[in-house]
Amino acid sequence: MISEQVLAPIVENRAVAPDHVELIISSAVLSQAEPGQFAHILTPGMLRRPVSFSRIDQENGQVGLMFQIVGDGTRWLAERRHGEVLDILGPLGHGFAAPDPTKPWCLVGGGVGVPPLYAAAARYLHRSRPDVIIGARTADWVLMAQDFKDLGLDVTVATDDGTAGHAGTVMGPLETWLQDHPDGQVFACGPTPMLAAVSAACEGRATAYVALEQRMGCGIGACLACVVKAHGKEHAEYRRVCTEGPVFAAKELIW
Amino acid sequence: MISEQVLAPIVENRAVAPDHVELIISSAVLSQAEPGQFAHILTPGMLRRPVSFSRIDQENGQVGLMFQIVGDGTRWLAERRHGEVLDILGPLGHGFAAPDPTKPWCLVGGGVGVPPLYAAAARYLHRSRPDVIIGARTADWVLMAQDFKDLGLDVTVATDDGTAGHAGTVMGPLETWLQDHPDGQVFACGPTPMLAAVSAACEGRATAYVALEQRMGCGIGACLACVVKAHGKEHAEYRRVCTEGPVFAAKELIW
Amino acid sequence: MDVSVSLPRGLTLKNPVIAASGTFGFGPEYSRYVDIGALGGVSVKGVSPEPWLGNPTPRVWETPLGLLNSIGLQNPGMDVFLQEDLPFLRDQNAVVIVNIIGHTVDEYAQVAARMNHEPGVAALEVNISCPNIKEGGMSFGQDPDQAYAVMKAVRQVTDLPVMVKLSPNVTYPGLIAQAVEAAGADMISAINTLVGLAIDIKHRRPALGGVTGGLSGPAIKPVALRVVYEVAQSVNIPIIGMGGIATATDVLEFLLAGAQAVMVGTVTFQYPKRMNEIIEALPQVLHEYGFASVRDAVGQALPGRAPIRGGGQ
Amino acid sequence: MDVSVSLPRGLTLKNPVIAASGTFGFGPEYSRYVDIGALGGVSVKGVSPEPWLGNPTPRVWETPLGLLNSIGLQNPGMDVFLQEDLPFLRDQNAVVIVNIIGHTVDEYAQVAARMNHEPGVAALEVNISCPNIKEGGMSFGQDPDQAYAVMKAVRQVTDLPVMVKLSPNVTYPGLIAQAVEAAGADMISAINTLVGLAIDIKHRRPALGGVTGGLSGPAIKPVALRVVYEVAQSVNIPIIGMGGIATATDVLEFLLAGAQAVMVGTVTFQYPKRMNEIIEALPQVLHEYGFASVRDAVGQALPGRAPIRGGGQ
Ligand SMILES: Cc1cc2nc3c(=O)[nH]c(=O)nc-3n(C[C@H](O)[C@H](O)[C@H](O)COP(=O)(O)OP(=O)(O)OC[C@H]3O[C@@H](n4cnc5c(N)ncnc54)[C@H](O)[C@@H]3O)c2cc1C
Ligand SMILES: Cc1cc2nc3c(=O)[nH]c(=O)nc-3n(C[C@H](O)[C@H](O)[C@H](O)COP(=O)(O)OP(=O)(O)OC[C@H]3O[C@@H](n4cnc5c(N)ncnc54)[C@H](O)[C@@H]3O)c2cc1C
Ligand SMILES: Cc1cc2nc3c(=O)[nH]c(=O)nc-3n(C[C@H](O)[C@H](O)[C@H](O)COP(=O)(O)O)c2cc1C
Ligand SMILES: Cc1cc2nc3c(=O)[nH]c(=O)nc-3n(C[C@H](O)[C@H](O)[C@H](O)COP(=O)(O)O)c2cc1C
Ligand code: FES
Ligand code: FES
Repeated sequence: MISEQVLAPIVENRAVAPDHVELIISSAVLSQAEPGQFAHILTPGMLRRPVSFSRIDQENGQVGLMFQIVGDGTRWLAERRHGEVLDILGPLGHGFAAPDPTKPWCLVGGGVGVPPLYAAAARYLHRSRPDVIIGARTADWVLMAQDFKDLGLDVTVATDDGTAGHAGTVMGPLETWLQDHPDGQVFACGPTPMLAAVSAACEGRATAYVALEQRMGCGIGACLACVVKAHGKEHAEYRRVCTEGPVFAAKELIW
Repeated sequence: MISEQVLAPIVENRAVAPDHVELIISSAVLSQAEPGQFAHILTPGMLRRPVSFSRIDQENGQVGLMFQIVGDGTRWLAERRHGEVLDILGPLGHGFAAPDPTKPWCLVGGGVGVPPLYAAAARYLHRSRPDVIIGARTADWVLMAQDFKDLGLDVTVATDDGTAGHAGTVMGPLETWLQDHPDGQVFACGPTPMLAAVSAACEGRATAYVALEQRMGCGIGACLACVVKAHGKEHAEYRRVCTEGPVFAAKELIW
Repeated sequence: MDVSVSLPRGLTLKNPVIAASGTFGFGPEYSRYVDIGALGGVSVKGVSPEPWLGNPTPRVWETPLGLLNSIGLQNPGMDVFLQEDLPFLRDQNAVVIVNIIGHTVDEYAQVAARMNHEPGVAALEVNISCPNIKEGGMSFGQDPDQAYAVMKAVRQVTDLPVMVKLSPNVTYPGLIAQAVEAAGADMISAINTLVGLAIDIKHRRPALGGVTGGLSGPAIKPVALRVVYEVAQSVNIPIIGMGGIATATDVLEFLLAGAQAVMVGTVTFQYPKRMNEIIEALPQVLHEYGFASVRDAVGQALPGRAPIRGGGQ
Repeated sequence: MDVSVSLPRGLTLKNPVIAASGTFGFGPEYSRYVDIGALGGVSVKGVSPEPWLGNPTPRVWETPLGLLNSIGLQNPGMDVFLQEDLPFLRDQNAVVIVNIIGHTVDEYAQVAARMNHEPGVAALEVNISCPNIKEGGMSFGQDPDQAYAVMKAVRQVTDLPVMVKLSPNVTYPGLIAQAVEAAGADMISAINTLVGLAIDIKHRRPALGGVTGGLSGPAIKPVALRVVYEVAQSVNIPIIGMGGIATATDVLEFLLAGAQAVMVGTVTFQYPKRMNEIIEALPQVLHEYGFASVRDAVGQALPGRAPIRGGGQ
């Protein structure tokens, strides 16, 4: 798979929600990405910052990076402007494979887990039309709902505080979906506890693929920082989120 | 003596020679400085940077800081622009006392040692008119010659490479001056080896005052980083350049 | 919010932020910039029986987010300190901790004895990182037996609360801490600087006049936290933590790792008012992370306390 | 300009810049970004007789200009290494240094014996910072006798050039160096990481899954230079220096402090191509400071070499 160190100019910096920014950057190399892959971005810190692609526009050689400002690295990124250049390793990792068009498909995203699912929806729309469930803490932080709608998709929203859509987590709408769609396939991305819950809910009912987050060092498979426990041939083993992941079949993993 | 932590806006940033910049900053507190005192300036490094005042304009509440770009701190300072604000402790230390108007007076400056001497000339001109000897490595780096001339003073220049004035160090012209002016007084500032030579040349002939440089920590007398060896009452002792200095009578010091 | 700290032998601090020894002189120098009365305490520059001259210059050198110093414990000696320096701090009502140093066990005891019953001296901090002359220039803080000997001698001559300041330049800081606890130390302060070196490439020699120097500042914070965390599990006496503290959040990290109070050093050179700012910010930071007092936070990250594992993002 | 380095037992490096163990995996991962053939050498991730699983996550945490890691020496074991990983590096003509680890003296000897006569293995680096099981979890590198025992056992089973990698977390690194020199070590590499800790304030617990971790990166450079400088005066075997190197100037500092070559670790995570850039810049930097070769610079800041004191500014 292609992956390089690229210097990618920022084409646009847009606020998408309070404390949430999307950068559109120009890079032919990065625009070869699969949905679910990520960019490892140089910031002033000691480590690069991993961010998934929110959009992958191969035609125009552009990709999107949508992130929440949570610390120094993302704050620095949020302040970068049109014309500034980001130093990025990527595209990295293994993303979402194409869904099986013969089976119902659902995307379940929580918080900043939504953007890579949008990239997956946009990429595989010609094969299959997913149902979309978006969770967020509050109405303001529901990401990309309009983008999904622009793809013609139905979007179910759940917010922790009930300010938009269902009150509660994505698990309510997902349960309904799982009951309505036996033998479905679920792509999920979001906070780890959410993914654990999605994985448990899907067990025996749907095939779940989850995109994980883990603290990373190198981002390219050398340092073994970013591991998750998985079922090995004989006993438990570690897999690297940056290389074997970030997308894993939920049943591979030990939660 | 007054000394505070001030936030002083930059009024002007001007290149005065290749790799030499003068910042004019606005601060009523700093403009109370004596010539020879210094500003301890916050930069991104772990320690503040000491820089002497090149001009002290009490009337307009402005001071000048003229420096050579030698490392990260001075490079950062050189990039600061009109309107940006510097965080400064100052004015700090003991500067040049007024010269004795009954005795001939000479200023001897090397490199970035020249600016504080200009401040002294401007301050004490009404009492006494100094002769001025300026040394530099090369013609480009002769600082403030025109400023001294604007005060109506005679300026003798010496450059190491002979590209301006006398070829050689300031010691040639100084020797001539010392011969012509028995019982004179010399104010000197520049690299330590130059100050040692000035001090030796003046011994028994003229009273010399030298403004020293030393690596500093706190800049205000607490850490004892910036000491120089001096003749104590009984035996050698250390004095603090930031507090007892930077200006010392040359004969106090152990060279 | 209660930010006061109660320490052994009745030593009480109004808040946990103490100026670290050697970075705050004897007080007057910074008094123009710092509200000394608002500090939890002031640990003064190390004091020996006779004056020490210190090391050749340069005495400081910058490193990546660190500072190397080789001041060499220059100080005017205990008599001058008491006559000329202590009165100022006493007048400010500062909680004065006298940092004591010596080249022999006896010299430590001399300073400790001299400080006893001196009005205005609240506690002693025994700096065992000084080169000991008798044993060949290694420091008292690098050997448990010698550390024990120093503390024992100090204990015999003073009723003041005594903390021993640990060197991080040892294999097992916990062992040194246990030795001085056994010798009667009331508290531990940790850490002193890490031994480091910088090279002056241009002149092809070590940059500092003292050749090696002590590394302080943010760079050493992880080592400092580790030593505090380790020592907190090795002894039953309170710990004053330090090393690279620059913010109120840093203070909270040290509290969680097991410190009851902290000292703040190098950052004062950049930001003279920082200690006051930290003291002002601390209640808010404690509150934000769910603590009702300083005491409440102490040791919460030590093993055996149920960690609060966060749910969701 | 001659930047080659000649080391004991015929080990020759085309330049002094080696990828540091644990930061470069087994080679292929970085090969997309790094010109491996241009490096002085590659020290691979620590290899044990059987696979090691390593520590729980999080395994890395940022600190001020430093990085804490608690990978826990995860590795697939020596057999898998030889079958699956070594061939790639051999094909790149890399000078491969196999970093060996074990929980007992015997395990070290097993790996060393297994590597002997393996084509493509140029040298061994004995990492004595692993927790030893027999003596209660302390590391072999913290006690001269145990360090001696490990090196002695390795020496008995291999003709390869062997370097021992020192832990900085000891009172006297020079003593450990002398012990392994006496046991037949050909070289010293120094330093491994400093033990540090970070606190996850939000969850009120140590940030790393392994609780404490190893501190690397620019923050530790002054400590690394001090250890190199100290060890260079303690032993007569060559030293490979490391700790926080990020530029060609940093490399020169280590050479001046007594290292013959260097390893570069943490900075690779930020700048994968940095080692290649350093190698390109090195001749110019050496020239600028008046050196005609790498060899020329080695140890020039050690005592006894006349320092060049600059005149003027
Ligand atoms: C594969 C992958 C894809 C991601 N995609 C996105 C995305 O599309 N949008 C988005 O907003 N966030 C995403 N994240 C999380 C994002 O990497 C972190 O929010 C970001 O690194 C925080 O950096 P900071 O300096 O602002 O925060 P700090 O907390 O100051 O960062 C300190 C260190 O912790 C690491 N870190 C902090 N939070 C996380 C986290 N959640 N996961 C991994 N490392 C973390 C940082 O990388 C850094 O090394 C992704 C993480 C991974 C692993
Ligand atoms: C009292 C005093 C007055 C000074 N006045 C002037 C002036 O008017 N104009 C001018 O150009 N320079 C002056 N200097 C020197 C100036 O402080 C240094 O050039 C400057 O600190 C270099 O900082 P840097 O980060 O660019 O260099 P770096 O070399 O990267 O600095 C590293 C560290 O060394 C210190 N340092 C480096 N060179 C010197 C030096 N010569 N003296 C003291 N510390 C040094 C820095 O402050 C810093 O802590 C003065 C120094 C002192 C002590
Ligand atoms: C310039 C300087 C001088 C110091 N002098 C002393 C001293 O005399 N006695 C002492 O116990 N510690 C001394 N220290 C160590 C500090 O008290 C403190 O332990 C160390 O700097 C770590 O804290 P920091 O990172 O906040 O500075 C000194 C530190 C510095 C930077
Ligand atoms: C993520 C990581 C893993 C490491 N793993 C090993 C290892 O397996 N064996 C070893 O000897 N050193 C290991 N080290 C230490 C490095 O080889 C090196 O000694 C240290 O990081 C200092 O160099 P640096 O500051 O350039 O990184 C590791 C360091 C890091 C950052
Ligand atoms: S981040 Fe280094 S192996 Fe995944
Ligand atoms: S710089 Fe601290 S005493 Fe002068």
